[in-house]
Amino acid sequence: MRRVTGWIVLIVLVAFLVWGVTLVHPFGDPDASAMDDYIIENSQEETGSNNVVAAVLFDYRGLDTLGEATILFTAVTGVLLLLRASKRKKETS
Amino acid sequence: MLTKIVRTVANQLILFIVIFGLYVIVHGHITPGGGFQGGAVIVSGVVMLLAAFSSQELKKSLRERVLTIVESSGALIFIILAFIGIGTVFFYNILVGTPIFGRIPAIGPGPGDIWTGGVIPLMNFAVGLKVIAGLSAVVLALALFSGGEEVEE
Amino acid sequence: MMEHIPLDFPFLAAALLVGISFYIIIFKKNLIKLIMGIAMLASGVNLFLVSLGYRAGGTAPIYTDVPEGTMVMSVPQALTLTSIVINVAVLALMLTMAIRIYRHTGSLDSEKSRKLKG
Amino acid sequence: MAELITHSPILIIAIPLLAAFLTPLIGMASQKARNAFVVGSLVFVTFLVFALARDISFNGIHVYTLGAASPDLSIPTGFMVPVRIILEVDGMSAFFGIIWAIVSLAAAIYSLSHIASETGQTRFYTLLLLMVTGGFGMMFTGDLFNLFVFLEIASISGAALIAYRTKFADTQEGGFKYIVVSAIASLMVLFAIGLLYAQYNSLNIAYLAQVIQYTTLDKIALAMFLIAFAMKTGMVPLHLWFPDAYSVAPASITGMLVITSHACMYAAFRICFTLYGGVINAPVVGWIIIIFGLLTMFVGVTMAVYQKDVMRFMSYHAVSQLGYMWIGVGVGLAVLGNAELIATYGRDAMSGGIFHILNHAMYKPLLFFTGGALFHYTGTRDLTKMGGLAHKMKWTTILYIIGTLSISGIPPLNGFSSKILIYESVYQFHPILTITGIIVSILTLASFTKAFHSAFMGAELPEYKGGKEVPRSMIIGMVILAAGIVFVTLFPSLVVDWAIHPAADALIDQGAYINAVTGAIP
Repeated sequence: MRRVTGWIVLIVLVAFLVWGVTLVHPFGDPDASAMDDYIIENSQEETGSNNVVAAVLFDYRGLDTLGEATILFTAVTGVLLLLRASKRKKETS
Repeated sequence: MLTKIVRTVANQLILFIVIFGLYVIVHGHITPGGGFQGGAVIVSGVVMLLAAFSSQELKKSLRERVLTIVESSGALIFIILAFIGIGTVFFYNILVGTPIFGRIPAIGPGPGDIWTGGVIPLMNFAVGLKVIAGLSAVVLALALFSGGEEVEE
Repeated sequence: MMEHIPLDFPFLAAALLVGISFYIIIFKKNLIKLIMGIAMLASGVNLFLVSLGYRAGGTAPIYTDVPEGTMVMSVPQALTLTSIVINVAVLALMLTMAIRIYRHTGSLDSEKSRKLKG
Repeated sequence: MAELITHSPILIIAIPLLAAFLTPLIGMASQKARNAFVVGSLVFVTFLVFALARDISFNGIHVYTLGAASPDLSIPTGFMVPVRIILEVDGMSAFFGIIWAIVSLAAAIYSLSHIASETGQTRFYTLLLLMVTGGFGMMFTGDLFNLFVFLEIASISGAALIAYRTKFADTQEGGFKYIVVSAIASLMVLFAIGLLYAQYNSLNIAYLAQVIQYTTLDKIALAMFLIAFAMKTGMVPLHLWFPDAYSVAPASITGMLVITSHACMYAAFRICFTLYGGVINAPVVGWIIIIFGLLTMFVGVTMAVYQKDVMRFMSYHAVSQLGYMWIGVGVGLAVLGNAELIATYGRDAMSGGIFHILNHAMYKPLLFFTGGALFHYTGTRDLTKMGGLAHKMKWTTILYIIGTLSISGIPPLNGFSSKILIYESVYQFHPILTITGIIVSILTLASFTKAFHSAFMGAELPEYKGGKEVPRSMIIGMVILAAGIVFVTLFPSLVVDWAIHPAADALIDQGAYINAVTGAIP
C-alpha cells in the first residue's frame, strides 16, 4: 500500500516537473531582464566592483549573503552543540 | 595516520593551498571567486591534513575554542560592515569614492584594480575568515567524534 | 556551439535529478541514502536556477579582461551560490544527527532506529 | 526616534543577529552576563517591534530598501523595476512580528532555568537568537529569495535546538525529521521561485504581483509554494513529523516552533493573497485550503485523545488548532474578489482566523511551557505516571487551567472570542464548517480535562512529595503569556480594532502593498 502510494506520488510529481520545465523559455534564450541588465550596466559605477556576481552578492543582494553567512554560522553552532559532551568534565562557575 | 610520504607531501602542499585560497579571497571582487570559494579551498586543505594526520594530532594546532572565536569575529566584521552604512541605509556601500578600496574602475571590460569595490573586498575577507574557521571546526568535530571524543563546551 | 545541444537539455536534466532524488527520498530507508537524496535534490534545483540565467554565447559577468559582447545574467548565479552554501550547512547538520542516531541505536535504518510512533 | 523608526525594519532583524554573533564571545567570559545580554537584546527588539507597529497603524506600510541611497528609494531613479532587496512591513507583518517578539522573549526567560542543568548553554542561546532573526526576516521581507533564506535560518536553528538534549535518542530522531522536512520544503520553495524568475526576471513580491499572468507555470509554482508551506505547518496529510519533532524539543523551543509554523502560514497567506491575489482562481484554492483545514482540525484532535505523552498530546492539539486558522482565512480567500461577500462575512472570517492565530500563539506556548514544567518537576512526559501535582505546583496548575479554558473556547476567555467570530462568519459560507468546529472544540475540552485530571488531581503521589514548584524564571515566562491571554480577554474589541482588522485588511488590499514599492517612482 505504501509503495503504491509512493509510486503514484512520484509519477505525478515527475510528470508535473517535466511538463513544467518544457514550458520554461528555451535554454540560452531568456526574456529580456530589466533587473539583470541594470545590474550589469551599473554595477561598476555604483559599487566599483569588476566582478558583477560579487557586486550582486555583497551589495545589491547583501542581506541574502548575510543570511547565507548566518546559516553557515548556525550550522557550525548546531554541529558543535550536538557533538558536545552531555556531562561537564569539571564544574564551571 | 597515513605513510610518511603522504604526510611529508601534505605538509608541503598545505602552504600552496592556503596561498591559493587567500588569492581567491583577496581577488574576489575582480576575478571569479570570493570569500566562500576561497574559504572552501583552504578548508579542503584542512581536510587533506585530517586525512594525512590523525584528528588527535591536528587538534593540538587547531583548537575548537580558537576556531569559535575566529568564526564569531568573521561574522561580526561582516555585520558591522553592513551596519556602518546605516547612516544612509543598512548595507549602503559607504567606501565607494574614498581612498580605501574606493576607486571606480574604467567602465566596461578592462584590467582589474585591487583598490576597488568599497566594502566588497572587506566583506569577502570577513566571509573567508568565517568559512575557514567554521567549516574547519565542523570537519574537525566530526572527525573527533567518530574517534570517540566529544566537543567540550 | 549551442546548436548541438537539444533545446532544453539542462532544464530536463534538472527535472530528472529532482525526480531521482524524490525516488530516493520516498523509497529508501537508509538515513545516509536519504541525505544523499536531499543533496541531489539540492543539486537539481541549483542546476535549474543557474541555467535560467544563461544567454546563448554570453560570457561570465566579470569585467576583468573580458571580450566585448553579451554577458549572462548575474542574479541567478548569485542565487545559486547562496543556495549551494545553504545546502552545505543543511547537510552538515543532517550528517551530525545521523551520526548521533547511529550512536544511540546502532542502526541507520529508519525503520529499525525508530523510537517515535503515531 | 524618527531615525530609529525609519531603520527599525532592518534593526529588528539585525539586532538579534548581532547579538547572536556576540553571544559566543560573551558566553566565554561570564554566564550571567550572557543571560542578561540575551534577554536585554530581546527586550529591546520587542520595544522596537511595538514602536514600528504603532507607526504603521498611523502612517501605513513601511518600505526599506537595503543598500540604496535612501530607505524609501525602492526603485533606482529613472528605472521601472526594483533591483535591491526590499523589506516591506504592513499590518499583517507587524501583527506577526508582535506575536513573535512576545513569545520569543517569554521563551528566552523560561529557558534561563529550564535548561540550567544542561551543557552547551551558550550555543543554545546563540541558536535561539538566530531563530528569532529567521522568524522576523520571514515576516518582514518583501523579497521571495530572501524569504527562502530566512526560512532556512529558522528551520536549521530550530532543528538543532530540537535535538538539543543529545543524551536521548528520540530528540535526535525528532530533529532529523524536522530538518529533512524543512530541507525538502525549502527546496520546493526555491524551485517555485525559480519558475517565477524564469518568466518575470524578478524576485520582488510587490513587482511580481503587478506583472503576474497566472500561466501554467505560475499554477505549478503556486502548488509548490502551498505544498511546501503546508508541509512546514503540519497540515494533515503531511503532519506525521509534527508531533515527533515538537514533543521532544525543550519546552521553550516548542513554544517558539509553534510560532515558526505560524510564520510559514504567514508566508502561505502572503503568497495566496498578495503575490497571486489579483489573478488567483480564488474559490478553487480557497476550497482546497478549507477541506484540508477541516481534515487537519479533525484528525489532529482525534489523534490527541489517545496520547499519553503530555507534549505529544499538546502537539496534536496544535495541529488541530492550526485547522481553525486555515478555515477562517480559507473562507476569506474563497470569496476574494467578490467585494459584497467580503464585506458580509469574508473579512470577518479572515479576522477570526487571524485572531485565532494571536490567541493560539499565546495559549499554546503557555500550555507547552506548563508541559515543560511538569517534565521539569517529574522527569517524565508520561501522563499516566503523574498525579496529584496540584498540591505542589500551584502556579503551574493555575496557568494550565487558563490555557485549557482558552484553547477549548470557554467564554469569556480569548479563545472563545476568536472561535465565535469564525463560527458566525463561516456559518454563512457553509454550515458544516461551523458544526465540525464546535465538535472539535468539545473534543479538545474533553481531552484537556482528562489530562488535567490525570496530572494535577488526585492524591499526592509518594515519588513527587519532596519536590518544589518550578524556578521563578520559568514562572515569569509563563506569566508573560498568561498576561497576554488576560489582556486579550479583557479588551477583545480593542485588539480586534488595532491589530486584527489592519492585518486582515492588509491581506485583502493587495494594491496598497504593490503601490508601496512600485508607486514610489520619483
